[in-house]
Order: sequence, then structure tokens, then C-alpha cells
Amino acid sequence: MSPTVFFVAIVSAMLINNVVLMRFLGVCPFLGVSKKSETAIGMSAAVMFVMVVGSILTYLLYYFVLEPFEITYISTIAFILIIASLVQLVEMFIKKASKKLYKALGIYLPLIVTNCAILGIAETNIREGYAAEYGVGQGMLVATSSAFGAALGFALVIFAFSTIRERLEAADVPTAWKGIPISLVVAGIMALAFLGLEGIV
Amino acid sequence: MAKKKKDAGKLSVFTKGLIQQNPIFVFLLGLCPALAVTSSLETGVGMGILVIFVLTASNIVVSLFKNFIPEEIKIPAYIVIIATFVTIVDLGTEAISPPLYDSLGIFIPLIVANCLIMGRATSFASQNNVGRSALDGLGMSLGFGLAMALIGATREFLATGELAYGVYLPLGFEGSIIGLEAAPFSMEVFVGPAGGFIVIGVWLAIFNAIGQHRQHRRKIARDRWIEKKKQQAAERKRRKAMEGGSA
Amino acid sequence: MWPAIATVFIIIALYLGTYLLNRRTPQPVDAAPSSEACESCMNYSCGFKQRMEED
Amino acid sequence: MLNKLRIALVLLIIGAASGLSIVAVNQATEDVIRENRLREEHELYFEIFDLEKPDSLDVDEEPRDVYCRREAKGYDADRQKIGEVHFFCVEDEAVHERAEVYDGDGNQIGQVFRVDDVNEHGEISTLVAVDMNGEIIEVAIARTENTPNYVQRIKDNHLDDFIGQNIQDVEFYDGRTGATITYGSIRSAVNLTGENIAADRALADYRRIFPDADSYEVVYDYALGCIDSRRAIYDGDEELLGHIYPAEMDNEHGTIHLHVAIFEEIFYGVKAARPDRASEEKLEALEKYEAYEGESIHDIDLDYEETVYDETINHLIEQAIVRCQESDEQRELRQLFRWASSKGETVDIDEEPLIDYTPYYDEDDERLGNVYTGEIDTDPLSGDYEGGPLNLSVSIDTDGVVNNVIINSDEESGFASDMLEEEISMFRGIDAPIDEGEIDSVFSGATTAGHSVNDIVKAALDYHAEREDE
Repeated sequence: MSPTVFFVAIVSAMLINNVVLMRFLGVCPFLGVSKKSETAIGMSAAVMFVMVVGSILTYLLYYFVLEPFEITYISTIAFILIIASLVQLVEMFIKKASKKLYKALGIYLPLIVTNCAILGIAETNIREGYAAEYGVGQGMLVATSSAFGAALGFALVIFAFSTIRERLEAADVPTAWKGIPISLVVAGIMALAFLGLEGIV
Repeated sequence: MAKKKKDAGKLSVFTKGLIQQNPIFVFLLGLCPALAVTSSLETGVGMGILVIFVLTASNIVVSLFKNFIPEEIKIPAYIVIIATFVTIVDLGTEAISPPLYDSLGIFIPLIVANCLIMGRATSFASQNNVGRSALDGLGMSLGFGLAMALIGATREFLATGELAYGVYLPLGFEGSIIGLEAAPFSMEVFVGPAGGFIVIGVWLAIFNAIGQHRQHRRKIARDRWIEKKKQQAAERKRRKAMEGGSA
Repeated sequence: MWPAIATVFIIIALYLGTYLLNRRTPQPVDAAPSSEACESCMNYSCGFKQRMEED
Repeated sequence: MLNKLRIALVLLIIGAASGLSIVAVNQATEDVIRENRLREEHELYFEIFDLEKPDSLDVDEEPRDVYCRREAKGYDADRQKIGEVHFFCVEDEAVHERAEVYDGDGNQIGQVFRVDDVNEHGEISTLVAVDMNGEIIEVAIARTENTPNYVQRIKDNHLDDFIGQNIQDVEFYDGRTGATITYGSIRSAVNLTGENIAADRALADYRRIFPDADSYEVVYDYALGCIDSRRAIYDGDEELLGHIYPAEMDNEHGTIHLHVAIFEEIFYGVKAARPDRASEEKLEALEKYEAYEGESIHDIDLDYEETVYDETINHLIEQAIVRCQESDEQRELRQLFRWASSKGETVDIDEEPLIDYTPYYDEDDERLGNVYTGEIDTDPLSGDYEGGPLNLSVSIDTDGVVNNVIINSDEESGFASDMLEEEISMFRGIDAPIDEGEIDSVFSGATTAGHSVNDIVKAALDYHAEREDE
């Protein structure tokens, strides 16, 4: 298997099938924490870590526990709880390890449990059938790179969006459009722009 | 008298979720599915039905066990309850309506991450009795479903000039509500991602404008009322003074 | 049938365990994240939001 | 302590309740889901062929001799067999699978191709059902993620147009509405089915000459003349069995379509294509040549004049012999002029977009015409051309008629390039350039390239007319 597979997986998850603008995953944090660019960065960092580790864990759980026992139908509950446990562990670890890091990221971690992007990417990795295409072992690498790409895409979009919103704050917007409505339209225009990237991979 | 007041309270528990506290248009909860599965009226309604089931059921169970679950593990217990119902709904949809299951895709398992459900469990069901929680869940999820239907209908109509039914939901009959023959004027962009964002944004602005207009009118009415009261008071004063003067 | 119940059970136990462990780990002194970030967010199911409201 | 016990108790109850209810729901829905999936996959096949709706389905998914082969038998309420569907793999990657449908008595009533496509609106899976005569019985959308309204519009307005048409000769509706993308997927499914069926038919024909024929490959595609191509026939082990030259010619009795088999100067036979449709006289006329099977091509007697077909058959065999003997150089010359046997010196032209021309001569050194090469690397319409330089050879005979146009090099995208190759035949036999406005409808997918081709042809025709007049 050539390394381009990973590159393609990352680029396609980041730009072409962007989690927020194309797959509509994680719209809540996209609108919720994008008022300031600092909070956008903090959230993206937390999402990136949990998304990559979470998709590895759910992948392993699916192919080494659920599938051998033929109980794939419980994957929904299993995935959400595994991700939730992961978030708890990470939060606890950060609390103990670094005051600074906790101050920076601590607030975003509990939010991640209800961030559908994480669970959505975990589910997508299974549904895409990487394991069938590349084998379970290499499939995991591809799944991990696509999760990493998705997180990069999330970070890119949420950061760009937050900088636009900072300017929108100062802009003279009709009162009915102030806040979320105009932001959604801006997001729609961003989605149009991303539509232009379709077909590069 | 007291009974009547309580009944009115029950009704408002149900109706407040429909418009006043609409989860999508007022609280902006559950925007992921509101964007992703509303490319047509039917998928929006289908998602609404699933959420009605999950939210009502989880509200009932949470309020049933509210005294039994220790405060310390409240949140994880709720997550488990919700995840269980979502798994059940997932399997049920696949059995009852495979086309709907295919078209909603990963957004059925993602109901579990819908902030609306967790939010209602912690802020309402854990503090109210079973009946009120069930009504609250039903009302809130109906509000969600109505909003989904509105967005779905808007997008489908703009994109195709028609509103179809019977394609995804097992209704037993198929057809189109409006057939405008509007194909040459259809705007395909509205079934796509960009259209979703824009349609929700425009609806939000419309509701905001209506809200502001109402507030404005209420303010004018109140101002008038105060003005009237002032005039009345002045009138009375004058009359009193006149009476005093005449006396 | 039994593997399913056992797996669900184990995962729930794992989650409850990690949740309790995390809850019982004290926050580092004066390192509470700034509530400013929390205000800009509308996610009402967020743990912090609830804790803030409780306070 | 009490608190800990309580937490443990809650864990126990929640875990048990959650696990049990999920398992219970799964047990209740498992069979329904499996049945749903089976029905979704198979019921359509029964419906299409007007068989009764099966009450129960018996699917044998165990791999037998081929790994993706499976059989589904449908029964009515009394366990009477209604019909059978046999599924096979297809080597063509774009086609998902092929199914043969049998009625309750075990007679084959038709076949169905399932073609999966992913377009801009998502996945779409189309079934194309054809009866034993190649007539389309139904085109159905089996499963799709496309926008329901587009699908509905296609279903309502356009799918019925296919019914009754022959799969080899389908007329498509050409419209540019919002549902074009969905229709495009269906269109390509019908085309693919036609190609696959044609290939199967051709192989069946070839087996009457080479009984072990298993696959074939087009070696050379002759653009001009009545011999269509040279096809290499292989057996199951990819061993070359021989060459077949499909030949076609019109005479006063209609079109005669033959397969002539010649390999290494040995004549292997000549058979009618689609013998089920050929007239008895034609088959009889062909029988005479059975005597020469296995003989050298030089020993065949081509002077029969007994029936009305003989002249044509003799001519076609003669042509096939010419084709099998020609050298690579000759073949290249004959791409541009059917009867060319040598070419003269190349003369440079100083007139955009033409580069040079070369006169071509026949066996008697009589000039047949000139071959012009030209190159365009910008789009004549917009000025910026995406495809890169496009280099063509155009052969124009002494009467000013375009004999052929050949693409020497193009840097088009794969799709546009294929379209070009396919549609360039539009220029054969014309003596004036194609009307500008018509180019769009001719080259629907490669329009810019189409304009460039037309511009080069136009320049060549003008230049040629000037020179010939002198």
C-alpha cells in the first residue's frame, strides 16, 4: 500500500468531506465556541486529540470485540460510552499533569461528549469499510489518518469562521440578522466555497 | 380554582416547546441533524419522529428514576439511558422503514449526541414528575420535529418545486403535495450543504424579526397604557382639585 | 446474547468508573478555566455550564 | 460506604436494564431486518418480470463454483415455485452483477444487469431488465440516495420511454433539467448493459468458430472500410485461439454482417452474426465456405455467383484477407485513406492552425488526396483552453471530402478524451465544416475540444479547396 492512500484520506477528510460544512457534524460547537478565535483554537485542539484517539479506540473495539462476538448492533451505545470514558480519562490526566493545559483546554473537554463530530467520525470509519478494503491492520491506519484529517478540517473551518465572526461583531448588521442568523449565512457561503474543492481527490 | 391553574400549567409545559422555546429556532440545539437530514420534507419529519420517541422515552425514564440515581453519577446514568433508547430506535427504524434508515444514515446513532435530549434530561426531567416530564419531552420534540419539517419543506420546495411523500416513510402511497412543474426554476443548491445553512439562517432572521416586531408593539402598547394611566391620574387630580376648590 | 449484555455492562462500568475518578480528582488550585469561554457557548448540556448554574 | 453500595446497585440495574432491552429489541428486529434486506434485493426482480410476488424467499448464498454466485428461489403461499433468480459476477467493474431470471417451470425469461454508480447526489443503483430478444422490459431504480424529487421526476417521465426499445439501439431523452445527473447515471447503466450484452452475443457468435472462446480483445480498430476491427479470441487460460474480423456491408437485400476468422494465413471459417436473425438463404450461401475451413487463405475460391449474397460474401472475405496480410505501415496509411499504399513528401504549411500536409497515393500511384496535420492549444471560444494542445490529422480526398480525422495527441481529461474518440466519426464523409451551433450537441461532454477539432477541419478544407482549384 502506497503512502498516498494516507495523504488522500487526510486531504479528502479535511477539505472535500469537511466535517462541519459538508457532513454537518459538530455544528453545535462550530456555532457555540466560535465567537472568539482563542476559544476556537482551544476547542479544535481538544477535538483533534479526542477524535484521533477516540477513532482508534472505537475501531479496535469494533473489530476485536463487537465483530468477533457478532454483536455489532450495540455499536452505538458502545461507541458513545467509550468516547465519554476517554474524555473523562483525558480530563483527569490533564488535571493532574498540567495546570496550564487544564486552564487552556479543561473547559472544552466536557463539551466533547456531546460533540457529534467525534462519534460521527467513529461511525463513518466503520461504515466506510476501510477494514474490508485494506485489511484490519492497515485499515486502522487509514481510519486514523481520516480522523486526523477530519480534525484538521474542523480546526480550519472553526478558526476561519471565528475570525469572520469577530469582524461581524463590529459590522452594521440589521438587528434581526444579528448574531446567529448572519453567521449561518456566512457558514453557507463558506460551504459553497468548499463545494468548489469537490473532485480534487 | 387551584385545580384549573394546575391544568393550565400542564398545558404550557406541553406547548412551550412548540414555539416559545423551540429547540432549534430559539435554543439552537440539535443543529447537526437540522442541517444534515432536512434536504427533503420527509427525511426531516422522519428524524422528528425518531427524536419524539427518544426524548419522550428518556424523559419518562429519567424522571422515574430521579430519586434513585445518586446525584454524583447523574450525568453518566442519563447518557447510558439515552444511548440505550437510541440504539433501540436505530434497530427499530432499520426493521420498520429501511429507506428512511438508509437516508438518515449515521444521524440516527448521532441522536445520542443531540444536546437537546441531554439538556431536557438534566434541566427538566430530573426535577419534575413523570407526567410533566413526558409532556415536556413530547412538546419539545414536537417543536423539534416541526422545525425540521419547516426547514425540510423549504429546502425541498426551493430545490425542486415539489414536496414529495411516501418515498422514505412507509405510508403505503406515494405522491407529491404540490406539483408546480417548476423544474426550470429549481435551485439545486438548496439540497446541498450550503442551502441548509442559508435556509436555517433566513428562518432564524425571520423569527427574530417577528419577535422584535412583537416586542416593539408590546412596548408601544405598554407606553400607551402608561400614558393613559398618567392621563387618568392627572384627570383625577384635577377633578379632586376642582372639587376641593369648589368645596 | 450473553456477550452483548456483558459488553454493555463492562463498558457502562468503565464509563461510570472513569467518571467518578475524574469527579473525585480535585481541580488544580486557581486553575479553573475562565468562565468567559463558557458564556459564548450555548451548549446547555455541558457539564461546566451546569456547574456554573448550580453555583 | 452506603453511597458506594448505592452507586454499585445503580450500575448493576442500569447495566442490566440497558443490556437486556437492547438484546431484546435486537432479537425482535433481527429477522425482520434480514428479511427486509433480502426482499429489498430480490423482490424487484420478480416484479419486473410480472411474476407473482413471492410469499417466501429461499436464498442460497453459499458460494458454489464462483465466489459471488448465489441463487434466490421465490415461492407462493403453497410453496409452489414462482421463479428463480441466479446471480453472477461480471468482469466489467462498473457492472455490479448480472442476474438470469427463470419462471416457475425453469425457463429463462430474461436477464437483469445491476449497475451501481456514485454521482454528485450520492449512490444510485439501477436495474436494467432485458428479455431473451434483447428488448428492454424495464429500467428501475433499485436503491438511491439521490434527491427523491429528481428520482420521482425521472421515474414518472423517462423510465417508461425505455420499455420496448432494443438494448443495442436505445434512444435517449436529452434534456437539461435539474434531474440530469440522476438521468445520466441511468443512461450509463443502460449503455453498460448494452455493451455487456453485445459482448456476450459476440462471444456466442465466436464460439461457433472457436468453440473454446472465452474472451476477446480488439487489436486494431479499422476506421475505414467494411472490416470493422481485428479481434483476438482467447480461451479460458488466456491462450490466443485466433483472429476474427467482423465485417459489414450493405447490398440491395439489406445489411450483411459476418464474422471472418483468419489466423496466420489459415482460414478458420465465416459465420453470420446473430444467426437467429439471418435468412435461410444467407446461411445456405455461407455453408459453401465450410469446405475451406483449415485451408490456406490462398486456396479459397472466391468466384461463387450462385445466390444474391455470394458477391458480397466474396468481397468481405477478400477484404478480411487484405486486412490480415497488411503490414503495420500499410495499416497506418489506410487509417487515413482506405486504398492508400504510399505517401509523398511532407510539405510545411505556414498558416495557423495547420502545420503540414502529405499527399497519399494508391497502388497505381494515383493521388488519393492530402493528409493535413494541425494543432490548436487554446479554446477558440473562451481563449483559455483547459485540455492542452490538441493535434490532429485530417485526410481530404481529391473530391474535397473528409475521409477520416485522427487524434495524434491530446491532453484532455480521460472522459473528454473518450468522448472525442467516440464522436470524431461525425466528421467522416463531410465536405464542409460542421455548423458552429451544432458542435454543442455533438460533443456534449467535450465541447471545447469539439470546437478545436472543427476549426482544424475547417482550416484544412479551406486550404485544400484553394490548392485543388489551382
